[in-house]
Amino acid sequence: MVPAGEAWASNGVSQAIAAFTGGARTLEAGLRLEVPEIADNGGAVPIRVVAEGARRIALFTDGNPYPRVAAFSFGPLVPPAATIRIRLAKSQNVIAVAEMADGTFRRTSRAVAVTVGGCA
Amino acid sequence: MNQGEGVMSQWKGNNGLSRRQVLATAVAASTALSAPAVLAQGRPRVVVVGGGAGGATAARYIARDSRGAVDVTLVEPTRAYYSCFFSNLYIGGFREYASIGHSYGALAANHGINVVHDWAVSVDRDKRTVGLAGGGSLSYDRLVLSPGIDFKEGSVAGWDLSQQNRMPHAYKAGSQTQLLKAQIEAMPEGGVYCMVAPPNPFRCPPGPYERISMVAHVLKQTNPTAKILIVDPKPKFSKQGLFEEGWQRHYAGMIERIGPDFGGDKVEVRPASMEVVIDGEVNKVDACNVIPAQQAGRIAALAGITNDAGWAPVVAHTMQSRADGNIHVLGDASQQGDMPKSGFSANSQAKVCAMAVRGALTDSKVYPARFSNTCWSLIATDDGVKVGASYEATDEKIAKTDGFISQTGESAEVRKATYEESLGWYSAISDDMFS
Amino acid sequence: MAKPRPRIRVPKSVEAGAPFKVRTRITHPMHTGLQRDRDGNIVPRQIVNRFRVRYNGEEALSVDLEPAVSADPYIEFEMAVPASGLLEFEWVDDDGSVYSLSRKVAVG
Amino acid sequence: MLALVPAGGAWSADAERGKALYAQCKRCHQVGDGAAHRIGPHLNDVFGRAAGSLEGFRYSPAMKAAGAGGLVWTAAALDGFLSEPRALVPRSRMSYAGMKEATDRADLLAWLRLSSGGGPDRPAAEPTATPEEYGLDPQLLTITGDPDYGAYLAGECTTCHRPDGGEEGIPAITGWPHDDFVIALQAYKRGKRVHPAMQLVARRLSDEEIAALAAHFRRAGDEP
Repeated sequence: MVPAGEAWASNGVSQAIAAFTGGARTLEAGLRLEVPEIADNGGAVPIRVVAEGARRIALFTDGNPYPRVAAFSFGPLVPPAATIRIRLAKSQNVIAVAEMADGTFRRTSRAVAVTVGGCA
Repeated sequence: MNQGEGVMSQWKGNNGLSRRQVLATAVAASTALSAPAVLAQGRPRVVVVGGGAGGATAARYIARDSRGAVDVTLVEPTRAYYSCFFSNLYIGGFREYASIGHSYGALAANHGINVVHDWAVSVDRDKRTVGLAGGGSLSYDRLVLSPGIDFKEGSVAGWDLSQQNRMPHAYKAGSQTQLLKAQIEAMPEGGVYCMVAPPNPFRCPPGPYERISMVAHVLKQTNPTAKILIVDPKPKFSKQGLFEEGWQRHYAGMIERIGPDFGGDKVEVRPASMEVVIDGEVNKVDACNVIPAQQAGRIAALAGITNDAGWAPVVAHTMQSRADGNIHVLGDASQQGDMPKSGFSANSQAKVCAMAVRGALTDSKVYPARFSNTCWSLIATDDGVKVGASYEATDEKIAKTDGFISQTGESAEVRKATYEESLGWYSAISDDMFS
Repeated sequence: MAKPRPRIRVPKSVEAGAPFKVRTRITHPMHTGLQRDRDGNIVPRQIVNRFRVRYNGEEALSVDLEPAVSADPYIEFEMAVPASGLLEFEWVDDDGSVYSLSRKVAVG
Repeated sequence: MLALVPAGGAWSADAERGKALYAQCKRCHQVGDGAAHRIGPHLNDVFGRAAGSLEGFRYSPAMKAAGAGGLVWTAAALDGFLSEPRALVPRSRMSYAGMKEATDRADLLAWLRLSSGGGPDRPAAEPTATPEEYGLDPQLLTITGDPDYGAYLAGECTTCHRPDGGEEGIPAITGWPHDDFVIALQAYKRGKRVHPAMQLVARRLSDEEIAALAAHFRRAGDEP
């Protein structure tokens, strides 16, 4: 559950998450988010999310102009995991929220430091 | 030295000098009065193979700083040197072809360097001689090899050197660069330019991507519906963030890069039908620039000083070959550690090598090795970026100690100043090699 | 804007029920609606807002994309199929355009 | 010559504005009572003087040749030189791209004429870069460098800095006075002057190495 009055959600990320969960409680478990600790290129940061048993997964960020990034909906042939490249305007947190098959929600977040670089 | 007399007779005058040495020394005596006229007899001899950023700089610094005490011969097949650095700017229309060409005349005239225009085709490490394609041989006390790169055969399926006129590499500057530029200009409206990029390690890490920028710059003006396809076996490349930002800003929608995630590492070219097959998918192209995998210039392998990867491992402190202390290897051909293969790096390594060679042969002072590199790349008109680093010698390798890189989102003024700075650098390094 | 070009990579043949990797990308600038052009004018938002995958007509994956997805959107996932079939991909642009590609997958 | 005077410039030139513009020149040139040669020659009594003719300053060969060829610093010549130094004297070591606006040049020259001439109106010369300007310890200027070591270290500099300063984009450093050289490099080393490549180079130079480079480049200015 998002603590009331939490200040870090300056771009409305808590409201955006609440819109995805319908305000339901989110557990910090059962969800894996793989991000680079330092991103060479903030224009294309690879993010991998894995949530066994999930029906839907949504990705958010707390430092971009808009909090929503992408929402995945998985059919039976596709295990609930995906990789996507996203934009990060600056160093910030990436947050993944999953809706499980039983209707509960899981959540995790990871910080990414954004620099520029990648040269010989 | 123990040369076969028959071999040497066509090269040596009666005092042990070759005819060309006699000529060069005569020129030197008339123009470079500051160089003391040390008798050639008994002077230690240095042979430098390869007249690029490594070899020309090393020859010049050894000859200049020893003030005639070391006999320096530079072996280079071409009479005019066209620099790989800035050859992309010629493709982009920012430089005249003639402006990247340099002659070796001043090295002979100003420093008494004996410039031999021939191919070095063998090295006898026991006798300490270098064989030349023209039939002669040169003896040395120290040999400096700076032969640049050669291509690994079979690294791109369907391509070998016999196809280089249909699908140029343009990765050794000269007529190949002119050919590629002509092919880009001859592309049909809306045609496809394809680059097959090389795997690591290779000469000039940002080079292929600066070239893409220059090709896009030309096509945007003359053929704006044309497309650029990069087939790349590498997941990442040098200055990637800066290039991709620049491509988005200047050439949006024109450039597509196919990395290994989409089969960029599984490529076959068909020069006859101008097709590029990417992971089984056939693409018709109109111009195709194949930059194959690379290794040290052949003479390094012929000298027997290269490793399984095809590069010549060196001792960082002196640039001496790990296989033979009488041989130094510079620039692209060397495997030294953290420095990128670049003209700037080769020039920097050449100065360390020159000092070490001079110290060994003339008992002059030797200071601790230090290296540096900066690579400028041009993305579009007045939009230059750069990356640079400092390095030191450790017992294992040349190790990076510090560095900087241009930032995305820099102002137009900063980018323009960076480009102008690169012009100043080109002028200075040209002088540092050839004046 | 240059016409977007979709690209996918899937194995030509797979084992029944064994997961295989699917990589997808479409060239597209993904204009966020927050960027300015050289003259200082806002570039209107235009993104690929939805990506869908079907296997033999059955919905396998659907993704809603926002402007925070990179230019040239790249999405990678795994799937496992019981029998040979047709894999269809569809990208929907803000301007209503739909770009599609398909691949046959052979099992066995 | 009249044609070179910008319209309205001769009478309305604003010497006060010119003084502000002179801030660009001040890093290299001194003018006024007590002015001395620094990176560039002092500018006292410059009007009417032959180019490259002052005792004790290490001019580039190009500037000496221009003077020998008859170049005299008239107002018109100075105006032309300031607009694009290397158009008038190619390979001058003066690393200044040029002052584009004719009115700027007229204002600058108006102030220079007041300050450069003799007599009671000549102001006291202001110093060029000082250690204090960058918060540097003045003791750094007292270190004696080994010019031979400097010659080796200079290999790193000459990849980018031409000995004769012939190109735009990267300034000439040959012949710089010891103190100016040390102050500039120490300021880069400590991040007080901003340029990523120069900061990178200077960061790894010890105080002794900076002094050695200063000694070398001072000496190099005397070589033909």
